[in-house]
Amino acid sequence: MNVVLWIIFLPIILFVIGTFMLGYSRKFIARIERRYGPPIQQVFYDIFKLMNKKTNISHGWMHDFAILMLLGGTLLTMYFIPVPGFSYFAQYGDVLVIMYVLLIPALGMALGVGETANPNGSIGISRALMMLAGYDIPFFLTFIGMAMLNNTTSMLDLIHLQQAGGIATWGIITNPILGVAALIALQGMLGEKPFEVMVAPHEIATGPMTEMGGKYLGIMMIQHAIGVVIELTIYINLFLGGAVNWFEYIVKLFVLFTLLLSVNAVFGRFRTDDAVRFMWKIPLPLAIIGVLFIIF
Amino acid sequence: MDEKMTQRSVWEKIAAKLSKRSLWMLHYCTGCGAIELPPTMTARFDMERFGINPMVTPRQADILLITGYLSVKTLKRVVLTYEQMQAPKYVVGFGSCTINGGMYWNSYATMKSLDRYIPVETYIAGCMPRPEAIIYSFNELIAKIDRGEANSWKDYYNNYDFYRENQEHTFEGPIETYNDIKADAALFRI
Amino acid sequence: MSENNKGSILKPFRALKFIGEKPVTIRTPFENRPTAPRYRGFHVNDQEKCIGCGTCAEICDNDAIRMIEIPGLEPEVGSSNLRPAIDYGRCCWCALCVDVCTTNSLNMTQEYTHVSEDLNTFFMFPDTEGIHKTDFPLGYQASDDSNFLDLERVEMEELSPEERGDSFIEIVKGYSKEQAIAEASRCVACGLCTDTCPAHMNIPEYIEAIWDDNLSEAGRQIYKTNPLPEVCGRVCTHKCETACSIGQRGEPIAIRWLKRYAMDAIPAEQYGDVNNFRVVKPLGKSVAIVGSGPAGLSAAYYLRLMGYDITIFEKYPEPGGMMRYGIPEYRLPYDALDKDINYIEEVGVEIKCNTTIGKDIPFEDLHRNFDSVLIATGFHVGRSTRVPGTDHKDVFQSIDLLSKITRGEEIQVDEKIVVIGGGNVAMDIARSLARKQKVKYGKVNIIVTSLETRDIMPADDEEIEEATEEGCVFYPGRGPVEIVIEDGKIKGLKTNRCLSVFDEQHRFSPKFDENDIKLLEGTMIVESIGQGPDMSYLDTYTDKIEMDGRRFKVNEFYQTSIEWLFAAGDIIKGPDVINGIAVGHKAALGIDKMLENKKDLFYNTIFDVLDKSLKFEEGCRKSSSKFAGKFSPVVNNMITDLTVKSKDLEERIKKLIQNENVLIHLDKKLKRPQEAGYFERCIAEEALADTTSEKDFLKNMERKTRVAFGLYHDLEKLTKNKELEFLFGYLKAQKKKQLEKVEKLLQK
Amino acid sequence: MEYEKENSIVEMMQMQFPEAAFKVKKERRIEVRLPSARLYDFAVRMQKKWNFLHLSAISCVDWIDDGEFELVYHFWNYDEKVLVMAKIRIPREEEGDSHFETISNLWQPAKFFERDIHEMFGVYFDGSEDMERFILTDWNGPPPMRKDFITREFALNFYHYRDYEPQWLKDMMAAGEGNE
Amino acid sequence: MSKIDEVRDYELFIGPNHPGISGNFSFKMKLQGDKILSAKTDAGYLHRGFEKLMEERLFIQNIAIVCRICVPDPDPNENNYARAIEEIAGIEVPERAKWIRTLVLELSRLASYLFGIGGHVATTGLYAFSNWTIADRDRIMELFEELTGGRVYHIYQLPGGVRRDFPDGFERRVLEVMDYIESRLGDYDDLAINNALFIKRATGIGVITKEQAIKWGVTGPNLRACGVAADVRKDDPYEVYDKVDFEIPTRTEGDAYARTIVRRKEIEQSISIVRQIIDKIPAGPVWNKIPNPLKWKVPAGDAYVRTESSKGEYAYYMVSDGGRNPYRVHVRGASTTHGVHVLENLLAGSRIEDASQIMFSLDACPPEVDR
Repeated sequence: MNVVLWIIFLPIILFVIGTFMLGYSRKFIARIERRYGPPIQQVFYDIFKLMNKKTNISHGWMHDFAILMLLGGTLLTMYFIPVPGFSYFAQYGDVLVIMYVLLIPALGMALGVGETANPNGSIGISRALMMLAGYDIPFFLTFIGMAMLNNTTSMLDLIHLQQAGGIATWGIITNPILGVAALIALQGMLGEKPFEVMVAPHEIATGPMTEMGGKYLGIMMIQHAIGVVIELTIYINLFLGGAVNWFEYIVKLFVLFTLLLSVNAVFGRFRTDDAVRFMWKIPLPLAIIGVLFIIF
Repeated sequence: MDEKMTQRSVWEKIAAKLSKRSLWMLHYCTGCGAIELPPTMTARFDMERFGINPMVTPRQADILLITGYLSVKTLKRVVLTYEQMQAPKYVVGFGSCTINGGMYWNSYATMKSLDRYIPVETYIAGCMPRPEAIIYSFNELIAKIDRGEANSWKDYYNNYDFYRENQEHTFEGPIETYNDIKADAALFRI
Repeated sequence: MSENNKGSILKPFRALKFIGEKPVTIRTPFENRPTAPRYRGFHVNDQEKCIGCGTCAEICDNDAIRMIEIPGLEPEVGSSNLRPAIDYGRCCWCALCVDVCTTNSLNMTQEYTHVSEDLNTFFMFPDTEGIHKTDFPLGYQASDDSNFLDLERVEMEELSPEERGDSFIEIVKGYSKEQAIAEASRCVACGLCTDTCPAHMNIPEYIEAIWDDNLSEAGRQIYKTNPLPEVCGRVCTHKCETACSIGQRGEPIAIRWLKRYAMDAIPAEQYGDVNNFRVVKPLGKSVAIVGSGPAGLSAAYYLRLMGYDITIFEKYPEPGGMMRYGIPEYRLPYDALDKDINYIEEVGVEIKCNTTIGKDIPFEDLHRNFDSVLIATGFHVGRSTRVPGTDHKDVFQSIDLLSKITRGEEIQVDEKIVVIGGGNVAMDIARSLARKQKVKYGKVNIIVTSLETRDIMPADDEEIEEATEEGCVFYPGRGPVEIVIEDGKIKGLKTNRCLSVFDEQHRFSPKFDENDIKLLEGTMIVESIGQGPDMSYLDTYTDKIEMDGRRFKVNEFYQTSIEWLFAAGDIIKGPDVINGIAVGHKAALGIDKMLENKKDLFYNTIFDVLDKSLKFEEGCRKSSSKFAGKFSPVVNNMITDLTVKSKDLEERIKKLIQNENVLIHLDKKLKRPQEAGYFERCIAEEALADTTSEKDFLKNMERKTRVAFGLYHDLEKLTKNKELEFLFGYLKAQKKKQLEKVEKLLQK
Repeated sequence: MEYEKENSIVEMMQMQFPEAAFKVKKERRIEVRLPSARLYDFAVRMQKKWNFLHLSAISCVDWIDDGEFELVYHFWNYDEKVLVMAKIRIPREEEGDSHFETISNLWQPAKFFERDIHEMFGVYFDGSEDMERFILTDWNGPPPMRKDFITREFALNFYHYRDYEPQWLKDMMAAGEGNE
Repeated sequence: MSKIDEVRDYELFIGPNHPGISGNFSFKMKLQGDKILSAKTDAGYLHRGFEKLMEERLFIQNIAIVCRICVPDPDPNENNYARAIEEIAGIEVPERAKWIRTLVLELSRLASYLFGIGGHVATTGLYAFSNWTIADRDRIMELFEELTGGRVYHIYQLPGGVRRDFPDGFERRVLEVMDYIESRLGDYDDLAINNALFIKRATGIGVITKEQAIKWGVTGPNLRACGVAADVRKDDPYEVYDKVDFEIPTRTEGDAYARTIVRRKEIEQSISIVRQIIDKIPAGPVWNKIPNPLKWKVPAGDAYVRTESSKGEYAYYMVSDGGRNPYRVHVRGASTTHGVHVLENLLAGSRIEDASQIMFSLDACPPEVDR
């Protein structure tokens, strides 16, 4: 019964946290830009408005299906990630499963955008896939590294191990090299600057989102809100000792997010090839070194 | 108008209350009035405070700002852009040029009254309007949405023939559009 | 920043310090944030100060200012019933209108926010309160440093008092070409002068022509309403200059001198070419005019223009009436007068001098020999103060002396002279006598006394000043009591102080202070307190003509109760040349109407055009045509008033005449860019009805316009209008469509 | 002497182009009127020999009363700091384009100016690689900068203008009627 | 082109509503992957027919419309227009008015540069910087508002001088604003100009060599970024530029970064010029009255006047036939070269992510092209 309630409410809870985090990010950046910025619940308004649009232009069934695939993939990932109080599915799936399902939204997006036949969207998708190639390998390596270090592929076990040993056993302490590599990869994964090549309004007019409006964009934003939380949670679970309760969880989320946002706020974006090159030049070697450390 | 207001369901009222807080404007500098948009968007006047954000594609935008005069060439793009926007959508006319031709009243290249081509929600006086006036107009627009009166966009679906006729007169021929407005109107029951 | 700067990755993080700092954002944008004191916001207009000159509308880039007629506001001298309304669908807030405002009434506030879905709110009538009737401090204001208007008159060179004191040479030297162009360029063409001028001369038009150095155009414009320009250019009372909008803050345009310049610069033999005079159609009817003063000559000229045969009867040896015999030569040289009169004779007006009606020819004969008679005999009998002693032989009437001077007869000039009167005639005689004294005695001793104090003296200021310069001594505000005679010789004039000239009802009823008595010494007294008519020649008709008080009862065209008898000039409406000309002109129209019975044609055409314009406007509105809405609603209402509300022609005419200036207003509309071409279009449509070629069309159009707006409208400009050509094309297309429709119907 | 530099340049140019009429307008401004056939030679010499490297603009003036177009080439010399305005006149065709030779192979900016003049005045520059419509792609009328095209007339005829009926005006009219 | 290439080539139409375009402008690009094979600009979206409108308006009326030709930097237009009339009609300008005009031009230049570099940096995604510069630019707008009565359109320079003298205490406030902007320059450098990522993105983009620059008719800061120290203010001095002391910053790289650096350095120069003006400005009248503008004929003649706008060489060719309206005014906008074929040349061969950077670093202003 408990599980069913969690299944129903977890997406909602994560969505709420996600919208507030995105709202927080806008506020944070606004302050650096020397302005006040929108209210923190702004993202919720935006999503509501988008979902409430009267007309929604569809580009065919593939377009509709892909958007659902996008959201579905994200929700699927969400259930495999342990959060405080709920790890029912997490015990069945391990990091490798998470790695796998994480790719589904990206594919969904590629399918949907391909259908819109907007060149900006296509460029955006090709960039997204390139970035995927950039950050996924280092991130995957850190997964492997952490799994090897702790001798388990279960995320649940990883969390338990870290929590048992206190701060000293947190992944970031036991293997800082991997921690840094994963952090950089995480920045790319979130699509924050300097790795914001997929959206890049000045270059390709928000790329994949170009042809998305109304409910489509609304769903993408919901997916983004949940996705941000999921991706940060993965990092917290791997390197920051997970969280025992929701308070700790949210604090860790915000601290980690603030760290990433600070970088986002003061840098522009890389060129796509530079971004990938950067990923392969710094996080990838770091990840390899980290893994090598663990092996030897 | 009063009749319509009473007809609004509770849900519509709540929806208006929430969606008025988020208005995305299309980042399209159609004319010189756009020079006051960057100050409005950025730190000095910070319109994001009111939930108004620049958006780069018409699909995502709710507000189309016609920042001043429109040359016929631009007008064509504006019509296409407007049709691509998802309803409800609001058009704000900036300054004299959108009302009665403004400075360019005798120019061969610019249109003179915007509401002949697309329905306009509100106008701002000025040449060009100051950022304060722009924000004030957004505020008015927000209030209008809240009251459920910002329905000019429906006019485009209902009186499409009128607009199309004027457009074709000005473009001196039919234009190719990507949307079938009448079919859309039937599909979305507007 | 060295040349090979790799940059820093850490320094950008310094920007994070702004998280803690207060943002630069302005927190309260919804309120009207105060602007700089000089801000160019919405307009305000001080309606009290505004004179409706329309200069703002004239300078506006964008046609954003529309002068609308304010119902209930009466046009006055120097102010019209128009006021600016501003179209914020056009305005660009450049504030040129503020900098050009003649009265400084138009300013801008610091208010800048107006947001509305109702487009009608963007058409604003600025008063002192601004667009939202809220109080905002003034922003951009008119400033004298950067005013566009040229407020200073080009100085007219005059003879110095020493040079002119002993001769009758003309005092004013006249403008040179450069001076005239500079002076003409000051004009803003508001047309207030036209409204004020009794003859409604096309003043802005001829000033513009002078500025353009197009003298023949100037001449043509002047001759439209004034056949005695050389005279008017010198001695006109120039009411127009009092009305001049530039005079609100500076010196008015020297309209009179400009007219004089234009006419002086055209040689007499070119008058005909300039004016392009052609008798419209010889009619074979004749008109007798009694008196060759301004009214008579003016009527003669215009009647001749219409095709009548004119004979003028003049009592004196030379024509000109009061202009010759009442105005001294130093003000109006006989050459100038002759130039005008010669031209009128040239066009075929016959002037019989030395012919006194009633003596040489009986009045009855005139009626028998001519189709119509116009009497314009003027005031040639001086009025007396009737104080004791006026029957003395050394007491003279100024009017007699002046005419004697003109005729070259010897007159009595004493060493000490007292002139009674404060009008221009008094100045004329005083100054003429001063010259005579100077020649005879080498010095001037003339006392001028009048009931009126200096500030309300009816004479022109410059006249008084010049008289003072020439040595006349003024004792204003004194009433004559008696002429003191000792030993059969006049010792002087006893006067007392005049407390007030008019009573509360503005009737002439002087009150005197009996205790303040002063003797003005002089051995010769000249009375110059006014003149009256001599109507003895009318004979038996005197009883037949209905009177209205002391004057003849006349209708709007100066027709007396006897159908064939018209009256003009001082005997109807005085007291100056320009009024005479105006009355003469109008009487000519009246005579024409009487003789040719064109009355209905004239008015019918006007109303036809008005009706048509109304229908046209309506049609345009209905079909959302591009022509719609170029016509201000006020004018529209005016026309509706004239055309729809009353179907009866007589009633309509009455209404048209009630508002005497309606035609002038309509004519002005034609000149305003917003409404220009509007009537033209309507007229054109009418004209098109029976035309086949473009030439025909233009001719037809000219004819129609001449009939509709015969007096005032600028035909030449109209026919040159480029708009006409394209209009013609448009109308032709319309006609073609109509024809096609008819054909289709026929085929069916 | 006044305008020493300018006069010496004029002297030098006059030797090569005796048929041209030179005039020093003011400091750093030289005006030259050329027969249109000599313009290209002049331009080549300007660029290659006399070092006028910068083509500031090409202006076109429609002298409709003379039936001619005036083309004014503004050349700037970065070293001497002098501007030469070369003026030529070409016949004005009532219908269709007038023709003249291009200098866009010498100066790239000429491409834009020539294209612009073609659109606005209807002067075709033979030999230019790109004479396509550019600014006025959506314009069907005559070249608008020609003097016989009157924009006010066109606009009034073609576009729709607004007709205001504001409340204050109605009130005013109502008040006016009441007074009568 | 092989078959595969044909498939890989595609056309992308950028603009007119695209944030990567400065203003209402567009270009068609032929792409292969994200490499631009060729680009073709398409202007005219902002065409109002200024030159035609001017021919049908009085001389005085045109001062209200000329400033609309380039919105971010309107004052060179007014200055050119006024000077062209002055040159033809031989109107003298009072000394103080000349200084005030120079001040206005420099303030306008400053505002435009702040806008320009903010825009360029924003194309790389660093929005904080443009937020700062545009907010700081607003201070200059406020100065303009105080002096001229308008924020953006000043309509201030009349033939014969300027419309109004300084308001009370204006000099002090100008200096305050100058101090403020100068104090901000350090922050600018830290955040963007010396930002390693920005430098990485902007160097080597849209390189123009010195020879190309001269051949292509590049002017202004863009030319100075290629190593040519040419500036109309020095070469063809107008107003009082020969009486103030300033340098012409140059760079030799000719790339996008060099162009922005030149602008950044010119901000310092402009601040110094403004200070000198406030220091040296003489007293006196500010306007030599012209005749009644409603009846004003400018004698026949022609004049070619140039100013250095923030975008480059800005010139007016005015012809008067002795009438009330100008017979012809040709506006040579600075961006007529930059915005069209220089841009086309630079885009060909570059990458799509750099397209907007190239456009913004050239600071091309479409309304100057369209007029």
